[in-house]
Amino acid sequence: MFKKFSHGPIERNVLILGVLTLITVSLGGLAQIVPLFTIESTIERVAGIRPYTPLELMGRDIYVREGCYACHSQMIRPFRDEAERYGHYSLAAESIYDRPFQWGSKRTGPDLARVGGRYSDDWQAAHLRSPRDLVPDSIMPPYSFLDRPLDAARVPASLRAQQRLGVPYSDEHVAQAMADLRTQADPDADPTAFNRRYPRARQGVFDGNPRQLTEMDALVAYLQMLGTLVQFRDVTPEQLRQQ
Amino acid sequence: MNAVTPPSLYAAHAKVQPRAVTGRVRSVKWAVLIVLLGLYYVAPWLRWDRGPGVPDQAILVDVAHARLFFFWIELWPQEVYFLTGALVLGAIGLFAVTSLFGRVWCGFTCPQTVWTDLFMWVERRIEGDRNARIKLDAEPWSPRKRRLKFYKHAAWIGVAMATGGAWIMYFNDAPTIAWQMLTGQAGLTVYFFFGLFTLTTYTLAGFAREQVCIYMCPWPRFQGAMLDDQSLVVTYRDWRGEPRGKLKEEGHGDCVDCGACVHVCPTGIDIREGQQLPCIGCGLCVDACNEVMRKVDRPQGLIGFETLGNLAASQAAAAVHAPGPARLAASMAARRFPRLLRPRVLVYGAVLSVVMAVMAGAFMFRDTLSVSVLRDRAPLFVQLSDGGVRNAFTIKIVNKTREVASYALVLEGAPGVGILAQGAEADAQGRPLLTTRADGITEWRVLATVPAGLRLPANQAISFHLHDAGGHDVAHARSVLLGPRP
Amino acid sequence: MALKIEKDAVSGTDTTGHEWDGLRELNTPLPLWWLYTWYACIAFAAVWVVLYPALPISGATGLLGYTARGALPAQLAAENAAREPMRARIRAATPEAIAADPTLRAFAVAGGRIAFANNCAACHGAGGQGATGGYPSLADDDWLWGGELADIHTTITHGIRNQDSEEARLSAMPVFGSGILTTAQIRDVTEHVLSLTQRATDPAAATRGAAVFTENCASCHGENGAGNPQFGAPNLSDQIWLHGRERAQIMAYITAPRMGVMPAFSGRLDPAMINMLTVYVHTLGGGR
Amino acid sequence: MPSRSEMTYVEAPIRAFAVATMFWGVVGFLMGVLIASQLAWPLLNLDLPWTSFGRLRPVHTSAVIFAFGGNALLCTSLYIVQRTCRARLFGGNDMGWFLFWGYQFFIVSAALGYVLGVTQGKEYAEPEWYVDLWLTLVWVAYLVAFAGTIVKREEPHIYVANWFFLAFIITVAMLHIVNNLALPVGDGSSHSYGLAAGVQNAMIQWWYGHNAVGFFLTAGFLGMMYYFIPKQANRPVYSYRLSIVHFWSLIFLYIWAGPHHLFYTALPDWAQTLGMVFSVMLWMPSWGGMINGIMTLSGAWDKLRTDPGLRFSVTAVGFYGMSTFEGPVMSIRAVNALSHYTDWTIGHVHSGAMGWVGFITFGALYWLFPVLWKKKGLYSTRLADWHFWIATLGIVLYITAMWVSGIMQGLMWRAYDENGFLQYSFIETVAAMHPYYVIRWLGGVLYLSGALIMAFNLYKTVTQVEGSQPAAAPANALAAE
Repeated sequence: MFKKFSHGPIERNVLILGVLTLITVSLGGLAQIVPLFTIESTIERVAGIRPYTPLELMGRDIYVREGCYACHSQMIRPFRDEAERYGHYSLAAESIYDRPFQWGSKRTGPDLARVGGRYSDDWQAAHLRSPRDLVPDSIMPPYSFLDRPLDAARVPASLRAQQRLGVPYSDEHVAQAMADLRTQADPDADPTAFNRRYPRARQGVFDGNPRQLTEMDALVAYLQMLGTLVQFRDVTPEQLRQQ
Repeated sequence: MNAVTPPSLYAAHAKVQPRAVTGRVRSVKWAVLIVLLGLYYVAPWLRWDRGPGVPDQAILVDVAHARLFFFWIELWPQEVYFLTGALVLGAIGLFAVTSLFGRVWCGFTCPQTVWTDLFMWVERRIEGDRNARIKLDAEPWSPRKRRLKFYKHAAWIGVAMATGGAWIMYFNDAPTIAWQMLTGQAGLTVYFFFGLFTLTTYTLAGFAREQVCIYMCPWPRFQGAMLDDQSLVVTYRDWRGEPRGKLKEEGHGDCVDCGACVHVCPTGIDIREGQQLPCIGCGLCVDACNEVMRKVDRPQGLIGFETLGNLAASQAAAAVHAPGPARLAASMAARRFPRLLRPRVLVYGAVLSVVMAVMAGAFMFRDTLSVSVLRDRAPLFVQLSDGGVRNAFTIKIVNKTREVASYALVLEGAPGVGILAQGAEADAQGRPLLTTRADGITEWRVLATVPAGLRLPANQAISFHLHDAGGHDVAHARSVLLGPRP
Repeated sequence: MALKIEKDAVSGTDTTGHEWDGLRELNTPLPLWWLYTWYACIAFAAVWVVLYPALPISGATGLLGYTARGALPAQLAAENAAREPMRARIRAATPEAIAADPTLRAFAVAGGRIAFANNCAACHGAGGQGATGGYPSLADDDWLWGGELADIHTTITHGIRNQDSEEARLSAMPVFGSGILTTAQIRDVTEHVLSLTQRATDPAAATRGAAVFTENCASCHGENGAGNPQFGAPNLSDQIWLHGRERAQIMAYITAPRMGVMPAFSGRLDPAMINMLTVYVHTLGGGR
Repeated sequence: MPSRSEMTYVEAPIRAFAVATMFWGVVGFLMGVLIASQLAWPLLNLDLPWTSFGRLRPVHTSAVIFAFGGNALLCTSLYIVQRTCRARLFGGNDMGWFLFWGYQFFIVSAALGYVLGVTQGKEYAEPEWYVDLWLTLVWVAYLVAFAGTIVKREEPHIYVANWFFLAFIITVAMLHIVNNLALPVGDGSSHSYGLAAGVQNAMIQWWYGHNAVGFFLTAGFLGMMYYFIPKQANRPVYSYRLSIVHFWSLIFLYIWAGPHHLFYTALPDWAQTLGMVFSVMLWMPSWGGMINGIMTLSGAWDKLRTDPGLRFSVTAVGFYGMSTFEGPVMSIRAVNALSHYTDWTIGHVHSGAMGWVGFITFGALYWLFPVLWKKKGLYSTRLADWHFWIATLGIVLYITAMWVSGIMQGLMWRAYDENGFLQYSFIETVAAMHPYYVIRWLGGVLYLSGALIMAFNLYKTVTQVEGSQPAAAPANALAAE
């Protein structure tokens, strides 16, 4: 059947070769990427997901900045051992506000998708400062330099940028971003308005030092909320179907 | 074929039909084949008494319990670094052997070669030798042809099933699984892998054969790169053989152009064309040529295992001598014993020795007992009602022996701190006495209490030690004792 | 341009006749084994696409009806079933018997750890470290309602001050600020309570407070403030303060106590699970 | 046939690219050794932001893939396209220098960003928006120069190496642009948030990531192979028809394989299945390149012992064959369940990167340096041999350690005790990795040592004093005309 076919014209004209190549390499991506935006059930219909609080978002940016994804995944697979070690398998819904996604590809350290609330704030901060003080066999780098003040000046701009990308931050969220950031790191502050904007967000002295707002505060706040938003007790199997 | 009628897109593979051959190389190959296949098929049936409750199969990969048994050795998952060592030894050993002796691995011991040889033997027993097979294949289908083909494939499938079945036995108790497979009681996975290995054996040794070596296997590429002019390779002594010609005619070299070397070659090449990719170094052409040389009353060794350095030396010597027995003698005398101790070989030897020494050392000083400590992550420490501080740990003892043993737990690095192992008894000195399980992991929860009056830094390095009945410190693990910042 | 199709001397195959910088190409046909192996891979792919979900269409599940997530519940159920014999033994045993048997104990602690993470850690924290706001630590040696295995078992089964269980522990501290005691009396009794841990600064007030204490508090907390697990009355003479150890916090508490509530787990968890939780919690605090 | 003088070809920027390839290779391997030692001895993280593993790891991956690999591709593609088209580079020397400095600027600004913590946090696509914009500009210029040279060609047909280079340039442009669509936070901030989030982001990222392997590290380097192996062996390419079939099938199928990085994740099942079956179908098209490379050596097998460049090139094809077999195996969902998240993947990537990409590049450099600097030959073939022996030893240590440790870790994660509870805590699996991390570090040190030997050898080749006669390029078949 190939007898009649000649490759000659294609390999004599760079335009034909280039255009055919472009068409050939486009097909796979189109077929795999576009439906993820159009099929609604790609994102499971579960309740509880909310955008990150300003402090968590800053913490997340630090997590990304330090390249934590090089060693830690945030994606629990539906296996028995992972269910028992880490908890319920991860949902697509749980990372809808993740820019970039941080599912990771390597577990030099354990998965962190549900590390939130698993250990105390003290442990997280102490462990980040000096991992081998708490876990002698650990090979994690120390991050004591995170005890420096958090540069939060770009919080409103960050929320604004996310808002433009479709994250449901209202103008009020953006306007109150600085205040919300401070409220979350100060357990004595009144949480009413903050919790109305960010349900189930927890206040705390995340780094153990109430006097200063540090990068450590932000990162621990982010770690402590990971995987805590969906109440799996209330989720039905039907809600978890993706297709 | 020309440009007007283009050739077809793909070409059917022309089957290589090697002729049977006898001789020294062939005998060695038979011996190697019998030993290797014997080992492969028999090894899983060997027994090794390890006591009650433990598999008595000498070589067993116990997937369910994550253990590897090899005679007196029993490996746990954490110890598969022995496997790394074995792989490194294998790879570098192969490098070393190749740089010394060329492609002996490919020609003599590679499973692809061994099973192909076996399949060819079966084929020859049923369909006859080269000429008979070529004739049979060319014939139209007849009852006899059908019968012969049926016997051949049946025999091949039989061998393939034995091969696939033996593979399964390395992963299960051989007598049990053999009976289960025969009676249809084995699991689906077992049959799947049995089928898979049967099918691959049948396809690779029955049909793919030399194509595996030529196209698929990466090792020949490496080997080509690993050879130098001091490695032994199968060589045609062209200085002696050329120009080729009929025996009766004058003015020719020793090669009578009978084609015997080509007819016996399992990859279907002509060794007289020099070094080439498909030559697996099996040396059957050496035997075939020697047979012919004997018949025509010429000295043997027109084709032989030779280094390219020696070939060049012989050639140089041959160039200055007139044809005749004297030239042959002089040229052969120009050869030198291959340099075995080349820098590269020495490096390989050194690496091999180091790896073997490390492995032997690791095996001799292999811990049959190890302890690990996991400290609680939440809470980091507990403030007690009397003002003391308590830390909690989980201590795991891995006991790789088959005996239960008891060890006293001792905390070092923080005098005055009391320890309590929940559920453990105490020895005469009041220390927690941890009793292990045989061949398993035992866990204890251990509480270390800093009494109210004792001042310790917020972060105190400590270690837990296991003392045996004789008071010897047999294992320890580090940890840290935490408290409030003073 | 005329093609120079030549026969390659080594392979006997024709070239294509083109030449680039001295490079030429042979017109060798495709190896048949290569083509067949490729067809086999394509056939495998085709079969797989039919059997498994492979189309971006809602409801297109593949003939096997397989989903990666769907396989897990069955696996967990099988595992659950495999553990049932052990659980049956645990269900039938008392917590004391479980704790005394190394096999049962190991199983109970391992299973209890998972149940604790799912049911208890939200309030009591992972590892039972407790949380501010009245969630007691389960890892220390101070037990409001008793630290024996039986006490812990009762607490988990029936809970504290809830509506779920008839047998829930109910005792409550009076709201002394609502007219029972005057502010001055509360200040005095606070001073007395502080004196129990050698922190009083006003001996006279402490003495006045001692009388108030005897009259109003000793019935539950004991004459010397050592507490009574029967009423969930905390020990006031130790270093552990659930609602804060500072003077202001103690005063505020006496004025208007906050009574913690814990749900009953008898209806929610299998008795075997409650037994396992009991043993696990007991190991956390060293128990009694 | 009128043959233009070689002097008309653009060469100076190509010489610069060749030096840059060598330089960034050493840097990339050195960074690899450094971060490998951090895994074995975590003290070496030094508790400083810019020396911690998380920030240095992208420096290593980008230095090897984009700096070493990218410079090698630019160097060889610009060299090859001129020769096989018999045309001077479109845009001439200025275009060559723009591409050279533009690309080096991209590398340096990306790497500076990483150590300072400016990253998009997507593997192999870490550079932030301003670096991405600059690279897009350079890349479009590259496409124009490359395609323009082909348009100017004096040969009627486009050589197969150029098909692969063209596909690599076009596809990488498409992948780069789509994957890096992002909105800067504003106010002159270097930070940005990507257009896609979560599961869509994951799919796009691995569509990009896998095809960075497929087109940057495979198609581009196949182009390199299609020139240098026939050149070094002085033999015709084995099969023109195989070239056609495996070219089109490779580029069509590769694009679909991305989801095999996302098995069992929150990516819907249908996409995972497609990723798996396309990866399996990709096996033979990948091997088509190996067959064409190896079989080209028919009749030139003995050259392997005498030509150090060819030795590297052919071994590279062997590694290519191994990796492209291992790849489909690891793309089978059941295998991936064990191998994913473990060092098995790292071992797989490195057998491809060190064995295929590294060796084919070394082979090309050993051939190119004497030709580009008009020398009679290498300073020392013995040193090149030593490079080969040491590097193969290094690779063996590296991949065996990672392969075994990956399987061990995967098995330990899913090991259960007799009660059906998890046998090992995570930290116990970390502790068990230590010996392998040391062995892999040693493998990396050997590989780096080999590259240093090469750098010395090539430096001496360029600087050695010899007669000023023009180079007799090894196996230069032009003389046959």
